[in-house]
Amino acid sequence: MADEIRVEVARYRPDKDREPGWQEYDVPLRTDWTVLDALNHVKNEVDSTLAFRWSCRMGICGSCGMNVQGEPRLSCATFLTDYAPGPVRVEPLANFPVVRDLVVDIDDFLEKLPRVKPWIIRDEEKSVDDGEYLQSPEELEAYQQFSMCINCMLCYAACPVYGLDPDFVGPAAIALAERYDLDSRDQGARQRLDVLIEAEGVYGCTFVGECTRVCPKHVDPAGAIQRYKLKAAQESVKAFLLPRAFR
Amino acid sequence: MKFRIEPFVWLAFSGGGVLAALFMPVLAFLFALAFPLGWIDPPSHDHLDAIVSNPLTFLVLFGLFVVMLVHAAHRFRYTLYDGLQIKHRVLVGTLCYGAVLVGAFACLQFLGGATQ
Amino acid sequence: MSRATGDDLSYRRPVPLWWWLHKRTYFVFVMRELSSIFIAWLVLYLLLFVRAVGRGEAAYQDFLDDAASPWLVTLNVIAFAFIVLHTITWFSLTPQAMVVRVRGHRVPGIAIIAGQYAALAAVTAFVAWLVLS
Amino acid sequence: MSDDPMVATHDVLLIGGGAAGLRAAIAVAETDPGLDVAVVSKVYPMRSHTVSAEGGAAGVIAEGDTIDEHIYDTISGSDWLGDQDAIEYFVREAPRELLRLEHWGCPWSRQPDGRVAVRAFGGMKKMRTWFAADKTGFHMLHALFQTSLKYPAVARYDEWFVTRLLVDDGRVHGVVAVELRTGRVRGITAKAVVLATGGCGKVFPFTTNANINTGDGMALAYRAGAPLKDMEFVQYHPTGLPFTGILITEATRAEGAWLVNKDGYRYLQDYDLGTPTPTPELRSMELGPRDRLSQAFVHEEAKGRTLETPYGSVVHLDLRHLGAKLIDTKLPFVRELCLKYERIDPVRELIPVRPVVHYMMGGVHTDADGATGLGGLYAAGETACVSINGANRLGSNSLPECLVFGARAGRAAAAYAASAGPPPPSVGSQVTDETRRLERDLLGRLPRDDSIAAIRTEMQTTMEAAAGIYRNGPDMATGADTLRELQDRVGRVGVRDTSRTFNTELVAALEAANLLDVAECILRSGMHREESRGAHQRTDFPDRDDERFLHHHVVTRGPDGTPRVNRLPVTITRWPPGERVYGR
Repeated sequence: MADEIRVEVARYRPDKDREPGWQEYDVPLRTDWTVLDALNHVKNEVDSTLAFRWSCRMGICGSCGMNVQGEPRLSCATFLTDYAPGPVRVEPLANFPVVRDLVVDIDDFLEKLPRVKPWIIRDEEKSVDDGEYLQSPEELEAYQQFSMCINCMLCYAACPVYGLDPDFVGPAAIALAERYDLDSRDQGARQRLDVLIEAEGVYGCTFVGECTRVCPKHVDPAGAIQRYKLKAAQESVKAFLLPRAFR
Repeated sequence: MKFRIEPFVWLAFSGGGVLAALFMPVLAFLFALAFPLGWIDPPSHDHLDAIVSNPLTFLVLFGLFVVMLVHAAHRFRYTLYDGLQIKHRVLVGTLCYGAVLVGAFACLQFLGGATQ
Repeated sequence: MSRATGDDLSYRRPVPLWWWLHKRTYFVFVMRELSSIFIAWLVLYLLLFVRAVGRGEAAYQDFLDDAASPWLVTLNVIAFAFIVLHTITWFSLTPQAMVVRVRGHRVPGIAIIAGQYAALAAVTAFVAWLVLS
Repeated sequence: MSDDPMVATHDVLLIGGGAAGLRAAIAVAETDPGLDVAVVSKVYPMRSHTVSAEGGAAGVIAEGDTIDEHIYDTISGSDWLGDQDAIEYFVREAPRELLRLEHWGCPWSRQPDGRVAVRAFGGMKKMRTWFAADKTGFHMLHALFQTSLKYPAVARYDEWFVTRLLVDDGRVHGVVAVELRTGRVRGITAKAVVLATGGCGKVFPFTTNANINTGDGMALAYRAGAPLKDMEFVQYHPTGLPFTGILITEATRAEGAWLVNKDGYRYLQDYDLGTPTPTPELRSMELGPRDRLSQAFVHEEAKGRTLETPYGSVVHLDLRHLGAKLIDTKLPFVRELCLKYERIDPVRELIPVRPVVHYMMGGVHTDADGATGLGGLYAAGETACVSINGANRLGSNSLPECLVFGARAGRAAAAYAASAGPPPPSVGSQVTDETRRLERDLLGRLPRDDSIAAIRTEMQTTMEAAAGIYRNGPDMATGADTLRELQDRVGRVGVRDTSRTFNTELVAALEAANLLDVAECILRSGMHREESRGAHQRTDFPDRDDERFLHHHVVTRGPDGTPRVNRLPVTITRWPPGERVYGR
């Protein structure tokens, strides 16, 4: 194995560049090194001006999403050796505006997230003095998969619908809506449905399925969205087609 | 609950997708390939005529075809939006679903014509 | 949210027109979606077929002869390939869209897929019996 | 927000968006919905390091468990340096806080009957650790973050880096912060400020801590005149993956994993931690406290009974006898991490582990309401030192600490803000001064041969050599001298990146300065403690010395910028100092 690998990094410095360009760095190719380690090597030893986000380096904080060789990945969990002999192309996550170098603007997601009301909604709140809401392991399992989302935004970067129509609520936010809908403690499904039944809600999705394929936590947002479509359709049929007695 | 048309269209789209997946392979294989190419001897005219002139066949085929057309139109509409990035949403929608109406009328005509 | 705005220098990358040629999975997706054209075509073809049957023996024979012409056969071969793509992709995506529970336990995706192929076999057998018997 | 572009105004500011910060924000919003509260964080809240906590959160709920037992475990775990009144508040309020999080949607693992399940944990005599599989911190943080979204009163400044507290006449009136996206420096005034910026693991080279754990809140308080407390106590977690330092949770051992040396021998039995049993025994062997287990590793290494790897010596964590089913239901993240980062499957293979810097027992000195002594300044979570952790924190006490003291600090800050007046006009000039400092000193300075990365690396190796699991006076003194030189260098180093937009090198420079201040406090406090207690083990003073050192160290910044160490009594209520007994 060669002892170096070339990393091609997308650079964009808004005060200097009119559009993103490429910069190449040769970094040591070590079996333990991830793409993130390579970027940190560059930042610490070669070029301290390279900007990227990272924090936990254990695949749980969701900061370090990047497009590696065209594929949205957590750079802390993507090993250089998988791309040997190289070069490896590292770009900011697709579909988001680029703030600088590998840093993208995800405020759009943070603005959309509260719209789907991702919190427990109750008709009547139980007092903490009365203990926990009982929830069997089976009831927990019903929503567990959708509670694993780390908001890393890889699904948005993979979603062509979001790329073409930024109004689309998007995979992670809908998966989180589904997470609360399926939670036995929650009674807010109707409120969320009213948000997601809109054209830019679940029905904007064309089930490309890429969100699920790139999700590092196996959340299956595509599944969540299709189930939501079915749920919204069932509820609509009940509300507007069936005679009152059958609703 | 809010009324939106999307859930109903989607339901028809999905129904059409299921029916197309189940029925189209055999129908296409037999009528578009096997019979014209003589892989299988085509059934006699009398036999087919007996089938298509049955009112039940009319109902089944009419339902099947219209729902499949909705499926196709709905899907094609999004293919135009996303695949070709056509931004004229209203125009594209009108053309696609309008084509379904024309198709449904054709079904009525052609299928009805065969049912005597 | 108090994000300062006004001096936003963020770069918005345009989506290329042929974005779906850049990645295999995107290409397969667009092909899957294009199956819709061929479903519409086959509906039309079958309608014409039925009409020909309704117009009598001679019209039926003429239609079969026309359908054997090279360009129509080519078109129908392509259409059939897209139908197969539609059926395979539709079946394989169903478990994601539908959660089926039997006695409280979630039916595994593979069982749902197998069930659909069983239904396909039944429909195929019924249609073939009806037409060929 | 005021019309003045320089200054935004809120009633209460939370610095940091992890468990403590978000819990405090919600507490403020619930205490007084009329208050305007804002969370300022250098990362989006869901990136905060709470997200990495794995094993669980302790709270007395199980039948047969008692408040007193949790108190006693915590006190003996702290080697009697925890304040017993604070520990009592903590233990009494933890279950309610965990229940509240249950009501907010935290997916706690359950018993078959639907009640919350608890597991064993190191140093705990009863099963009392609530858990959400082995992603407890992740689930808590996201439940808190998502719940915080329903309070419109909670504003957020995401990716704003606080560089300074605005102080006037012994009272804090807000902060100065850099908006990373634009590079703009702004003053944000508030009647009360709660520091909740987490720990400072990045003082060391090998740590479970995230890149963001740079002791920012501690340094901010320290420079503003609020003392730091118990800074000599740095927790090594006994089981980190070599090279990455990724934590393998204590929950593995709670579920029955064994620590074995290169001969496959459960070596903890040689270090007064009990006798091996096939199933886990509470407060014994692998379920001993973290300080004792990490110390045992050093002895094992000295005896040549560890294995050599390119990234230092290791022992093995053996999960193989637990079986795939238990691992997949209760420890799925451990399996995922091992497969991804070590390319080994713990179902079939041994996990190489070594002690790794994990947690800072010390922090900003506060009372049980998070008050620091500076008017209007509060602190909670790992940034703070109440102290409930004393010389050694027990695993699964830190998450409930964030909740209990986050809520307490939030309520206290809300009460303070309701009565405090507007900020004095003098803070405006402080904002101007700080803007000038950042632009002239850091961005305007010519880069030299030196670099921030080089300074940071040297600090980390210095700290590892001087303040590791075992320490001694001369090494700490040498280390402290090196840190002085590094302080000098960091004061002169320039930033090569001159861009205003998302300047991560500028952030790194500010963080390096914070880390150095914290590092100096650690070493200075350690030099003064001439005994061995909990996580502070000195080869030159190997025994605990209650006569001379049953007290806290508080560090303040002297006029020359060097740390001054003073003493503060430990609060002892019902549990007089005794021997720490594990496994017998």
